[in-house]
Parts: sequence; C-alpha cells; structure tokens
Amino acid sequence: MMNDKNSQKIVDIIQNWARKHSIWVLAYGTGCGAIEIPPTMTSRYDAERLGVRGAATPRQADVLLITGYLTVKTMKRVIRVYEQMQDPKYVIGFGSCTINGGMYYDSYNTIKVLDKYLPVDVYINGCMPRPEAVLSGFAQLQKRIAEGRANGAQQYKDNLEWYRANQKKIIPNWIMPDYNW
Amino acid sequence: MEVVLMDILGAVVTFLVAFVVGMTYGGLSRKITARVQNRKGPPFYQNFIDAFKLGSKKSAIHHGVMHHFGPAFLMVSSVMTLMIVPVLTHNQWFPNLNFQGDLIFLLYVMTFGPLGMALGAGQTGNPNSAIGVTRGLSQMVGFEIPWVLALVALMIQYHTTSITGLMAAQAHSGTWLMFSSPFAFVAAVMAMFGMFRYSPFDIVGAPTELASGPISENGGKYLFVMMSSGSVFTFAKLTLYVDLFMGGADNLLILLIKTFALYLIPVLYGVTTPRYRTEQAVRWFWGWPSFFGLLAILQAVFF
Amino acid sequence: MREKATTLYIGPQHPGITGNMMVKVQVEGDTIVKARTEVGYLHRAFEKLQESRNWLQSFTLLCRFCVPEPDPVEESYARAVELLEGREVPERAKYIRVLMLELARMASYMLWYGGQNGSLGLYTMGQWSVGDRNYILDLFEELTGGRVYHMYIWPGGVRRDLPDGFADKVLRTMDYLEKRLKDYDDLMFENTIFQKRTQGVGIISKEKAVEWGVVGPVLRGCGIKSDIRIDDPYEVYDKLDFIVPTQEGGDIWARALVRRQEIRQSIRIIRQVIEKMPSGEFYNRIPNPHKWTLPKGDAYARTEATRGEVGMYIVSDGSTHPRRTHFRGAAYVHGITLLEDLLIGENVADISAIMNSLGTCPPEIER
Amino acid sequence: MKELKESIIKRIKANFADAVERNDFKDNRLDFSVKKETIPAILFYLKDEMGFVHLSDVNCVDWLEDGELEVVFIVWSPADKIKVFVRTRLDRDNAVMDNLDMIWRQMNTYERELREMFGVQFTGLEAPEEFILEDWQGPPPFRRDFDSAAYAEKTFWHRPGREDAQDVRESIADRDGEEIPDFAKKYSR
Repeated sequence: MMNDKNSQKIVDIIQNWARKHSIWVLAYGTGCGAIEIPPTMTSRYDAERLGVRGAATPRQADVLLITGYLTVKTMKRVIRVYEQMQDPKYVIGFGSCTINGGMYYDSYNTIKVLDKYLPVDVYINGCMPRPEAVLSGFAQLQKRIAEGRANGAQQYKDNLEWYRANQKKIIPNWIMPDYNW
Repeated sequence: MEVVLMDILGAVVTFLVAFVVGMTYGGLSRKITARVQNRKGPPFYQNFIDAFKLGSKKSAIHHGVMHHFGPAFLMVSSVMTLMIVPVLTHNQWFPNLNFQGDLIFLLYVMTFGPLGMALGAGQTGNPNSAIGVTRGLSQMVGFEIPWVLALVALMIQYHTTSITGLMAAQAHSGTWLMFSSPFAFVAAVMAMFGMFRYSPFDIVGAPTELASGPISENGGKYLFVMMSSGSVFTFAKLTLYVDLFMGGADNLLILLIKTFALYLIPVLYGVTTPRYRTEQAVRWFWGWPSFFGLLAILQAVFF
Repeated sequence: MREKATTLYIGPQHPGITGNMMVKVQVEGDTIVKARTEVGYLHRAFEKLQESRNWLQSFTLLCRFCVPEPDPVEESYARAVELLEGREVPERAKYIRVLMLELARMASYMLWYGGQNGSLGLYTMGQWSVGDRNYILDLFEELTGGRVYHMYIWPGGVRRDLPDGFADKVLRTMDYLEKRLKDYDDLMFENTIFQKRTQGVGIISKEKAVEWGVVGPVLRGCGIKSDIRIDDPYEVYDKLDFIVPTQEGGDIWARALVRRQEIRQSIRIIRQVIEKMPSGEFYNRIPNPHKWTLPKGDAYARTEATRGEVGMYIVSDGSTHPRRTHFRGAAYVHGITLLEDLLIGENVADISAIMNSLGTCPPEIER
Repeated sequence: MKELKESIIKRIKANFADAVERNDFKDNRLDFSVKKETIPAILFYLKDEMGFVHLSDVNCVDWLEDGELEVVFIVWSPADKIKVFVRTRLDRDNAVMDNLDMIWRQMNTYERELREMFGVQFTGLEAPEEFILEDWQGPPPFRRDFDSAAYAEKTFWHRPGREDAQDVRESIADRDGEEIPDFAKKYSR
C-alpha cells in the first residue's frame, strides 16, 4: 500500500508540509553574517513564529546556514558538519560573499563560489542581509520545500565525485571519513 | 477475555491522550516563554510539526546497539510510569495497573529511563554526551532525596504504599494532601523542578555548555522517540502529582486544569533564571527541599 | 589517583562559542586541566587586501574587522590617516563621531547582555536586549543607511550631516533604553542564581591583569582605572563629563557590573553630545581618492571599544595605497593567551561565560 | 610634555648608545630605532625602569625594495601618558629575532602571527607552528612578493559580479510576473 505511487505522493506532501514548518537551523556562525542571526531570532523579528529554531548539533539540524564567506580552514569543518547532518537537509548561502566572493574577491584564504563545494538551495544576497531578507530567504526555502524542489542533498549525493574533486582542490590535507549516506 | 481487550484498548487511549496533552503542553510552554520574551512565538501545535518532521527524517547514523536502545529505554520507562499512574478515577478508558506497593515500584521505574539513556549516550563516544549523562545522574541523585522523603512521609502518614490508597484517603477525608501534609507537597514540588529539567536545572542538555548533552548524537527518529517519550513522561508525572496531592480528577477537563496549573510552576520559574552548575544544583536539592522532606516525615510520625 | 582526562572540543560549531573559533579543553571530572585555543577560521587577510585598495577603499574592509562594534575601527583608521596627513577635523564632526561611537558601544553592550546571559542559560535576557538593540540599529540606519556596517566616519569628518529631527529621536531612544535597563537589572543583576554563577569565577588578579596586557572593561573589573577616553583623549571626550567605573574583584560579576555602569555612562555622554553639538561644517573634504596620497611615515591611533583598546597602525610610502596597515584588537590579547590561562582550574560549565565576559571576538584575532 | 619627552630621550640615549630617536611628532609620541640585538634590553628597560607597562601593538612592515623587514613595537606608559615606538630592521632572507614573550605574555600571540605571516623566526618561541593558516604551502602570505589576487585567481572558482549600471528591477519583475508601469520603464536601463 505504501509503495503505491499516489499514496507516496500524499505522504510526501504531508512530510514536506511538516518540514516546511519546522526548520531547525544549525548554530554555526561561519562568518560575520552571524551578527544578524540574533536579531532575526529575537523579539522584533522572531523567526520562531515561522517554525525556524536553532539546533545545537548537526545531527538534529535541517538547515546549514552559511553566514558569510568561508575560509579554507572553516570550509573543511563545514563540509564535515554538512555530511554529519541527516537527510533531508538544506543549505542557505547568506551574504554576497557566498555568491561570488563579494569584497573578498582577491583574498587568498576565502572561497568565492559556495555552490561549487556544497549544494546551495537558497542564496540570500546583501552584505549584511537585513533580518527581513533572512526571513524572506527562509520563506523562499519553505516554498521550495513545499514544492519538493529543495533537493540539494540529493544533488550532492549524485555528484559526489565532482564536489569532492572541488573540495580536495582547496583542502590539501584531506583526512575525513567517507560520505556514505 | 473482553476485559483484557478493553484494558489493552484503554492503554492505547491513555498513551495517545498522554502524548497529545504532553506535546500540547510543550508547545504552550514555548508560547508562554515567547510571550514573556516580548515576541509572538510559535503556534501551540508547533511541537507536533517538529515531532512529525523528526519522524520523517532519515537516520543513517549507527553507533551500536545500545545507542538504538537508549531512546527505547526512555519510552519504556515513560509508558510504564504512565500505566501505573491512575489517570482518571472510575473511568474504563483509563485503566491502570495499580497494586499494593506501586508507589515504591514507581520510584524505580522513573529512574530506569535515564539510566538506559545513559547507556545509550555512553556508546555514541561523544564526550558531550558522556558529561551530560554524568550531570543527569548527579542531578537525579539530588532531586531523588526530597522526592523520596516526600513520598515516604505520605506512606507513613496514611499507612499505604499504593497511589489509589492515597487517593482514597483524600476522597475519604475531603481535603487534598497538599493541605493536609503541606511539607511533603512543598518538597515534592521542589523536586519537580529537577524532574522537568527546565531552567535553572537544565544542566543536562545545556546547549551553551555541552551542545545538547546526551542527545547530541541523536537526530531524526531517535529524537522523535525521545521527544514523544518526554511528552508522555511529562503528562504521567503531572498526573501523578495531581493524584498524590490534589485529589486526582474525575474527568479530563479537571485533570487538564490541575496539571496545567502545576506545569506552569517550573515553566514560569525557568523563564527568568539562569542555570545552576551541577554541584550547585545538587546542593540546592539537598538544602531546603530535603529540609521540607524531613519536616514532612516528622509531621507524619508525630502528628 | 589521577582521573582520566577527557578532551572536549568547544567549537568551532558549538552554541556556546562566541564566534567561529575553537577551545580544546582537557577535563578531569568537571575541572579543566588544560586549554588550548585554535583560531584562524575567519582569516580573510584584511591587512593584505588593504594593500591593494586605496586609502578610502579600505573602509569597506575596516568595518568587517569586528562585527558587533565596527565604528571604533573606522574611527581608529580615520584618525590615524588624519594624524599622518595633518588633516583638521571640524568641531561638529568630532561631536558626531562621539555620538556614533557611544551608540555603537551601547549596541555592543546590548549584544553582550544577550551573550553573557545566554551562556548561563538565561535566554529571556537575550531576547529582550537584542530586541531593544534594534532601536539603536534603527538610528544607525537612518543616519548611515546600514544597520550593521556604517562606513560613516571618514578621514576629515563624517560622511553626512545629521538628518532633521535626528537628535530628538536619539533622545527618545535613550529615554526608552534607560527605562529598559532597570528591567534588565531586575532580571539579571538581582538574580541570585546569576550572582552565584558569576561571583568568584574567572578571577584575574591585579598583577596578572597588568602582566598579561588586559585592557578595557576587563581591566576596570580588576580595579584598575584605565580608559583611553580619559588617558589619551581623542575627539571631544576631554570636554565631556563622565566617570570611568571600576570594580574590585576581577571575576565575571565585577566585569558585568562595570559594563552595567558603562552603558549608563554612554547614555549620559550621548545626552551631553546632543546638547553641546555646535553647528557648522561636518566634513573637511579630501581630494579625489584615486589620486589621494599620504606623506611618508606611520601613525598609530587607538580607540576605546567595548572590548578594550582597539588601534590601527598605518604605514604610508607616499603612494595612493597603504604600504601596510595593522589592526590591534583587544580580543587578540584576551582571546588566546589570557583565555588559555584563565580556563585552567575552572568548571567546564563556565567556559562560555568566561569567554563572553572577556569579550572574545574571533574576527578581531585573525582578521 | 616636551620636557618629559626630552628626559625620556636622555635616559634611553644614556643606556642604549645605538638608539636613534625621532621627536618631531605633535602628539604624545616618541620613536626610537635600534639594532635588533638591543630590542630585548630596551623593552625590558622601558617596562621595568620607565613605567611603559602596556604593550599596545607589535607589527611588521615589509620593505621589499630595501630587502628588509621592519618590526615595530608600540608601548604605552599609563603614568606619563606617552607612547613610544621602538623599531628595528631585520634582513629579509634571514629574519631571526630573540623570543620576547617573557616580557609581556601576550607577545607570544604576536610572535606566532609574525612567524606565520612574515616568516620572522623567534628563537626560543614555544608555540605550535600553525596559528591562523592551516596546511599552508605557499610563502608567508603577508610579505609583499606574495600576490594574493593571482593566488586567488589560480586557486578558487570565480563568478563575475553584477555590473554597476545593471538594473535589477526588471529581472525581479520578470521573476515574480509583475507589471512594470510604462512611466517607470523609461527610467530603467
């Protein structure tokens, strides 16, 4: 019965609805964008009313919020954290510097294009994005989840070699467990 | 035969009611916290969505058998507690397995879950979990003393070791135990702070200290089981307090009013307090709460 | 018998860390026996990048040095440039700068209120104070166009004059915040559990404070009166009436009390600035920035920020670009050597509280 | 202020013959250039004998043309309210100095950074080799002959940014299916 295509579709819709309204964001401030996260979460903007809530460890989180530029050293940890998260998981690129490097275009220590290394579901542009922009980014993610289009994790799994090659290109000393889920 | 079937059906109904009520209380506590904090807060049914989402997540991690059993132990402990506690008096839909001495049995069952969880958390190999578990056990040692003292006082005073016996005593005398043995009630309520693990006794999963303690490595379905067992356990504990000290309840509405009033005590206190360190928490439990427990015993013996 | 030590990694992904850094601690029971910080997760090589920006373009980078309070960095840099070039700043611009710096100090302390209490598990405080901080950010937004990054203090003055009615808005906000600070006191400083958690934790003695180069509120919490606004006055601080609070003890509680009083002094300074602000020019125009050269030499200017002394050292070789800039952050001193030493012997539960009370700001360390 | 500066210069000159002072600053600043061997002695003297207890800053300037690295120490006296710059020049290819973290404990951090970023070696410095960078294989990055932009160009993916004259209103309107009124079209490029 559960394998039936139509019932699977209904289950998907219900599950996506639940996922949409319960977004647990990993508490990892990778860059200076972390400064606008407290206002987003606290009384004036109150992201919790949309179901957005912090999660302390990657095992419990749904969304990895890349708050700004990633240095090579942080990149390694971010990949590790991302791979520890459980499906379904989403990545939000936050700030101009995740899109094309922003003002760090000539820095030797920051990556410029996040989506070559991790599958990004939603980008929020601006430096700094205002809390309204962050909320709008979450709303955009919710829309994509409800439509079933936020499938970055699947994309990562399918094209793991390509992502790995890119990651290994900038991280010389690669000691990481295999990604097998 | 029909009686047994009815009992099983009743147990399922009890569990479902406990789950729904516990979850709603969790959601309401989030709402109340949010209102105190000047914000709108999530809808009161947010916990259901969270639980459903956690249940629908994939769980690909595997840390060994005990890690799987940890949440299961918690669930078993919660359900056993729930089964022993009389939910409503004289209602066929809420049967319970009460027997002479169930109060003593209950003390053991309530510690069984955290111990099983400790085994599970130990196997994940996460140091945060290990430290969280030690903290949890220390805190349990702390609040068990006033809690046991309060219960022993009741047992001595009313010469019974069963919950229904105590309820019968209250029905007979017409006064609630919280008025006839106030010291035991105060000690038990103070112990309740530790049981519910709201601030200032949220030292087990303190996020800014230990990520989230024993549940650090548990996401998805594990967390779903733990969340639901927590909700069931919340309901069971609150009902137990209502049974012991507030004369039980005849219908669901009375029960909800009484339990929610009790539930508000740790929630509202927790909103305005930081958390204790482990040794401070244990010291707190061994201070005034234990003193009130001793007073309760003195009252039971001499009056 | 020696207990087996457990290694705990606090960070980089950890809710209790004050940014993107790591503290690796070895724990015996609940006591820390060894602590090692690891930084560098935020290294963007600002000082290298500034060598390929001209003197004015550097400002986009400057405010990213320490995000909670970017204005003292801009101020230090602008003042160093003015010092090197000998450029005069109009009197009105000086007052506006002080207004800006004190507003930034308040915003930063509001964030600290949240961080310090969050580290101890009192999340309500953070919800209140970070929420109220938005009122200050609204002022910034009206004045500069940005909530967090302002790029408002320039060499030669400030970028724009105050808009009409801005002073009234500032005063109204100050009245509101003064009222709210009383609520904060009730929730935080009169809370016995907060006192129990902070008193006697993370103690820095007076001698140690001097030896380890402690600055700012942390030093004042050790009972030493030291404030660059008084010692090495810049802008118009010598014309303003305010006190530098000190507190004996050197523990988290003392540092919290110092900050509690300082935020009130900031309100006092802002009111005086609004009252005394002269009219006139606000900007001594610089030449075309693409052709703007500074004379050969170097300069160092420093500013009192919420974390302590932040300074900017610039070297010019007579061209349109800086030869070298160097930023001295307070967290550079507090966040590594001092933290490693301070954590030893403390309870593992207090790591986050100690880090917050020192005002550790990782982007300032690695830049 | 002026007399104070003069007396400080006098005392330093009396004890350290190789110190070259500069005293043409308008503010409370003094400047001494010394040989690198004198650095520990002069810093000790400034701290212990003259009350310059606070170390404000340590940093390094790369004078590529001269083949030299210049290390600058800035110390501050809370009592006299004077800041003193002490500077020394090192050979760029053989940049070695004595370890100084017994004078000020926080010097340890500065030395680690200078070692990593400029390749200045401090003999006797006890600290892990890596400080900010991880697995870095190039030359010390803050030296001027290291080209950050070229390295970034070579190592990372790049994506061109939005051009300054571009108007995003039309693309936003396209995405959301909005109608741009005719009068507004005139202004969009």
